[in-house]
Amino acid sequence: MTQNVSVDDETARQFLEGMLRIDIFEEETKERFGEGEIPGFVHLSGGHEGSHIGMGAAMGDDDWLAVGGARLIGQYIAKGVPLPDIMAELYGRVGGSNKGHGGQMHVSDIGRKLYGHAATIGSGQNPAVGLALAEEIQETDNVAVTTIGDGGTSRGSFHTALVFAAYWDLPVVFVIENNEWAISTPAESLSPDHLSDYGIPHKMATESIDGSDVEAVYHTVSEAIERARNGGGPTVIESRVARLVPHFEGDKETYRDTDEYERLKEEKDPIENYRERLLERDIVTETGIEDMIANIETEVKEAVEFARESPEPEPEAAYDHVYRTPLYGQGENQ
Amino acid sequence: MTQNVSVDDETARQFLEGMLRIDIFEEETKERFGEGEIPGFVHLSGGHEGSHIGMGAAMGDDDWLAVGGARLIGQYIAKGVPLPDIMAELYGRVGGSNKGHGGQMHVSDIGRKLYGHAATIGSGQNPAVGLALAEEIQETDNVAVTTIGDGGTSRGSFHTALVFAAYWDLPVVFVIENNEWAISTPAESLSPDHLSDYGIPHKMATESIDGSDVEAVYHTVSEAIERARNGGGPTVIESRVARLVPHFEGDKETYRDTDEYERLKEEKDPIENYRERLLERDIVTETGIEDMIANIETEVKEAVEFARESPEPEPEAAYDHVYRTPLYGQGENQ
Amino acid sequence: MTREITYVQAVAEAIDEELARDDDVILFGEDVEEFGGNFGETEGLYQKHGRDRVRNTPLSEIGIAGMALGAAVGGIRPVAELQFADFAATAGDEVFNQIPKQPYVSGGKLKAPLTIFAPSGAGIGAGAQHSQSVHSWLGNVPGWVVVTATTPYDAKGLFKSAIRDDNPVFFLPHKMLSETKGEVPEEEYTLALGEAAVEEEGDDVTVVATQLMFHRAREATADLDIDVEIINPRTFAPLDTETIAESVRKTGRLVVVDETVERYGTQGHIANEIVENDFFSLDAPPKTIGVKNVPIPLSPPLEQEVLPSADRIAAGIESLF
Amino acid sequence: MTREITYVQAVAEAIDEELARDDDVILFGEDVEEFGGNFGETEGLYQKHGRDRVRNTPLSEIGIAGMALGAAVGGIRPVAELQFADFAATAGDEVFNQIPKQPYVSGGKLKAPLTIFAPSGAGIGAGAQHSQSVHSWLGNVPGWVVVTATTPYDAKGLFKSAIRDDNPVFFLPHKMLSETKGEVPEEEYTLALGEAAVEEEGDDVTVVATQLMFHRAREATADLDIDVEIINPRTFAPLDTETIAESVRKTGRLVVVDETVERYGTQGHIANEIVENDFFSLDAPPKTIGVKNVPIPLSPPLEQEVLPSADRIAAGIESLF
Ligand SMILES: Cc1ncc(C[n+]2csc(CCOP(=O)(O)OP(=O)(O)O)c2C)c(N)n1
Ligand SMILES: Cc1ncc(C[n+]2csc(CCOP(=O)(O)OP(=O)(O)O)c2C)c(N)n1
Ligand SMILES: [Mg+2]
Ligand SMILES: [Mg+2]
Repeated sequence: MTQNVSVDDETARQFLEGMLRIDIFEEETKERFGEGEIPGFVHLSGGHEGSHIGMGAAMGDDDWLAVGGARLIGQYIAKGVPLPDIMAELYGRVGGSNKGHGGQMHVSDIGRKLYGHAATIGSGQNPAVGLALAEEIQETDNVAVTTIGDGGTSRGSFHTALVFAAYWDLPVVFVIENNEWAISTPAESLSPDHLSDYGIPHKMATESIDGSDVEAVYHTVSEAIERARNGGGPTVIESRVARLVPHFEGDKETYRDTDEYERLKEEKDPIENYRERLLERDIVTETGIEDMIANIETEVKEAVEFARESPEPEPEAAYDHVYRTPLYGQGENQ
Repeated sequence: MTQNVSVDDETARQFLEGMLRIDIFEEETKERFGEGEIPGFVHLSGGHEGSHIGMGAAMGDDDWLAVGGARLIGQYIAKGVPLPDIMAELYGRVGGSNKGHGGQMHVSDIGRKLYGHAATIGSGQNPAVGLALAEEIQETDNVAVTTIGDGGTSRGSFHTALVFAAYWDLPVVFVIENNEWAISTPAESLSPDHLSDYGIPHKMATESIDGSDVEAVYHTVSEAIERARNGGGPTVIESRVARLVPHFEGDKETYRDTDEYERLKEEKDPIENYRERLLERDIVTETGIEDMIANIETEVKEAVEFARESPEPEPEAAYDHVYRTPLYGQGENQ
Repeated sequence: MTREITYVQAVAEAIDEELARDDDVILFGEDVEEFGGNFGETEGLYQKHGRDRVRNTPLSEIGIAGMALGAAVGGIRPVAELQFADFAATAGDEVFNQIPKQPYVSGGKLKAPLTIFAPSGAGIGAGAQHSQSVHSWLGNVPGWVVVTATTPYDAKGLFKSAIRDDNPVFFLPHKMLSETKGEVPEEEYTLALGEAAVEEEGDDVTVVATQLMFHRAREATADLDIDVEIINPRTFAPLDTETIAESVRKTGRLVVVDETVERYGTQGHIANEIVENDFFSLDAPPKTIGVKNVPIPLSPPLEQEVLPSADRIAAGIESLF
Repeated sequence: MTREITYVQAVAEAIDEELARDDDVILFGEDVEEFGGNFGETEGLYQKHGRDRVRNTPLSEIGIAGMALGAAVGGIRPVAELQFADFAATAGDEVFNQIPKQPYVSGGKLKAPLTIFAPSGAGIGAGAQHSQSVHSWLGNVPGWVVVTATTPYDAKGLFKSAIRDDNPVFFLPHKMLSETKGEVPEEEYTLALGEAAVEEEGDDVTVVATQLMFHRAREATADLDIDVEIINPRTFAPLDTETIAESVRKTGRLVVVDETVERYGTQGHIANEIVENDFFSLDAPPKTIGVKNVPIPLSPPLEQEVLPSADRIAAGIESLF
């Protein structure tokens, strides 16, 4: 079964490269975490790379991404946050995107219109509605894309965001990354045929796609963004992917069926599949891919070096950024 | 346009009587509130009487009602809470259902399986799921019915309750009393064609009915309860009614269109319509109705007398019921 | 030049003026349009500023607070109402975990210049979930600027500053004060956030009180033969402990009365700040007064029992002498 | 006879024994089945008690807490987990407005014998929204019995009592203590709710500390030449002030160290209870120690800075002499 390549060759190569960048960055992250260099939790994106890169490519630089779910690093990369900023943040260093105040779950880059996660699953959707409202009020045609996992759709906050987005027909694209698991709880037990069906009562456009196919994601998110940009209102997209990694590093995944897991790794690895697709069509060559990988490995190595060399924050920095001071009028003579 | 009467004559008369009881009780409540005898807020049910009585009649004594929305008094009456208990609670007296701790928004009567409102709109649905779970675990065939207004359906808590009810296929009947208004905000601005459509993605049974027709409500809720009792899972019902009263006493309703309001009072008064329907079919006579009214007026008068004579709580009673004491193990020698 | 207005008028004027002054300011919440808010606090604003600037929302506090957060990050200055302060908890994740923390976890790179306001306090028979004073919850969550209003002057001047401030501000008018009247300047003014006000000077005892409790404290002291200094903290987070401490250094005595629940409420913390840092300025242990550890009951005799009364405040003051 | 187990084993054993003892007890929450909880706190329970008694829920804290409330009113004794204590706010309406108040507003006619438990506290680099100590919030909301655990002995004995108690109980283990070990009796036991424990006797100063702070306090005092009495309040609401007061009457000095944020946290209130009611037992002003008014940052040097250290506790104790 050969699949067409529906984008131009350059774009296709960028897709592959983007996915590889996530993969290589994350493999390194896993190593560094294993060596005790990275504090806190680490959640990786294996299996989601196509969804992340397809979505990121569909977005304009001025469109907001309000990240959600637990597969975050891939999304940061897809939105264009420089690898050193991300890695240094994972390390909790001053050179990190958030100066070490945030860590892996919180990378945010307002300049690049990445709205960071508040680390409570399902916390990005209402802010995304607000971001879209802000753009509308400022009379831009920028949109807000927001991601959430299958698990997160059970939270009421998600549904309320749908209500609000529909109420004012705001330019929001809701992307549900359904990887079949919320930690150990299978999405299969949820009632909807497709989680994008949650958009139906709101009369939103809904789509359910194979999210392991980077091009499918790219096209579907592009259309949704286009619609939102042109005043066509919100869309709910279910991007069906496989979680090819533990929930977080350290999760033993005793709850997963080994055969099924192996099958998914075979069949639903977005990078492997796309690689073959491009090779088959001579859009890339093996050496071309090796070069890509080598370049990315260098990038990633530099990111690690940057992170390692970036200083630990001074303890007193813990007291910074609680408030912007002085408060309004404070210290003035009234 | 004559409508059939689809229940036996005795039931029909009880429906009319039940609705009149709500109406007369509430008219008296309004008066008493106007005279300053009732503290706090008062929200009346005008226009919802058919929905309340039809629902109440469909329920067994051992089925839970977790009340919601702001039209509560009619529901208390429909669930069989004695009028003196309700009135004394409105007065904040010791003889009230809640000893004056709760008031109009909180009447609860656990013996009669009325789970009281927590006064935050949309707070009853997840507890209703829990009540249904408790019944299931206790291996009864009792169900939980829960009400919410059109406004309340925008809260995420409602949607989460749908997720949970569907997840275990619990015997819960969600009744949405869509009276077109959440205080001053029209339900019309919400996207769904019918608010019961919110059940669709969950593959629940859904119904949208004319809630001002007591019989329609009775039949629809009966069916839903029957289904739930027999393991058929949850149902979402939209009961379309008109709010023929202010949001609360004191609301000037400047936001309503006068002509439309008059039209609704003409067309959607569940009591007036049903009265005529029964008269036309000779199921009741004018004198029969007069007798009913006279009897109810006596009941209501007695309820007011009971409330007035019931003592104000002693101030120290404010410190009761915070905890059941002693706490476990407390005061024991370990 | 001053003129007399009511407290809710002051609230409405603050929003009105800020809407007029700054295009980035918008107002939204449940029933803020024609209805004008449960206490009249948004009356007339919709008619004047239109539906783009003044928006009814669907009924969801999570939606309101979450949208405010996003809009603020996106460059707008949202002013969002929750109909009752108790609903801070109804949007709990947004109010406790998201809004106050997102600027911090971003390392200061993200700005959330939003204002949420919500009528707080007891006294109108609204029951346990519509009567709470929540500045103890909010003040315990670093990142919020928590502001209360005691007079129309406060309400207007502090709310305007709240809207202009670049931090997330939670502004808490008190519903029992809605119809009270007071003087405000004819001309535009704002009041500093983060600064307590010495409302009455006195030499014998410092009473810290805000909102309704301020008025009850004043009532309590009217008949006492004691020279009371009354301090209105205005902002509960950050807290201007220095102004309180300075006063106690003069008076030697401290009463803290506030409508939050006493256990882990504001009172003990404020008193302790003085005890711990200015112990030797005290001639007597401080006295704290708040809602005893119970929810607010509906029935008026019960509600009045739990709400600190002028008598209880007077007795508290006298107990220090 | 005793045996040594870890703190999370103690948590799991408590649930296990109560599930076995009482058919009305059920456990639910996110990932409580095969996964066994983020820290292993529900490991093995699903296999033993089956899916009717031990249930994974969909991902919604509102759903979990709301369902627990209904199930409790309906005659069951639900034990419900929130994966992190911070998520008390994520189910904010249920946790602040519904569960603790429904028994009260019903005039005592409704009973809600539920237990919610949630790992709390900082120290594992989990960031601002997965590291909070929330007993100040919960204890400020009348109606909750708020219980913490400091040792495996506490964790098992207190949790079992929590499950048996007829009030809504919020039980807070500390995630940093998960793998610490301690002795528990071979035989069945429970520990009284609402009673503080004098963990170490001493004559010079009373230190009030719980959870991780208890262990840091002990570490702090190991090298001090001061005879320290350590009191573990165990239950933060209602609070057993009498046991603390009794101790201070003996020692004359008080240090309160707790992981809640200092502003309107537990510390000031506890200290003030003694100051206000037992002033003349004090030889020095009390010292309070908590998380300075900041969210918990991710980076370890920052996190350790804001979390009271043994050194800071030692310095606090010494400052009283
Ligand atoms: C409100 C909230 N509840 C629970 C958690 C703990 N938690 C973190 S990730 C996760 C599972 C999320 O599943 P899903 O939404 O499907 O995202 P995925 O991990 O599959 O990307 C849970 C329960 C959380 N962070 N926030
Ligand atoms: C969570 C919450 N938000 C807001 C309110 C204030 N409030 C009380 S009733 C009401 C409108 C409810 O509308 P709807 O659900 O349609 O019920 P109805 O009043 O029409 O019966 C509002 C906003 C509340 N009590 N709880
Ligand atoms: Mg998932
Ligand atoms: Mg309505």
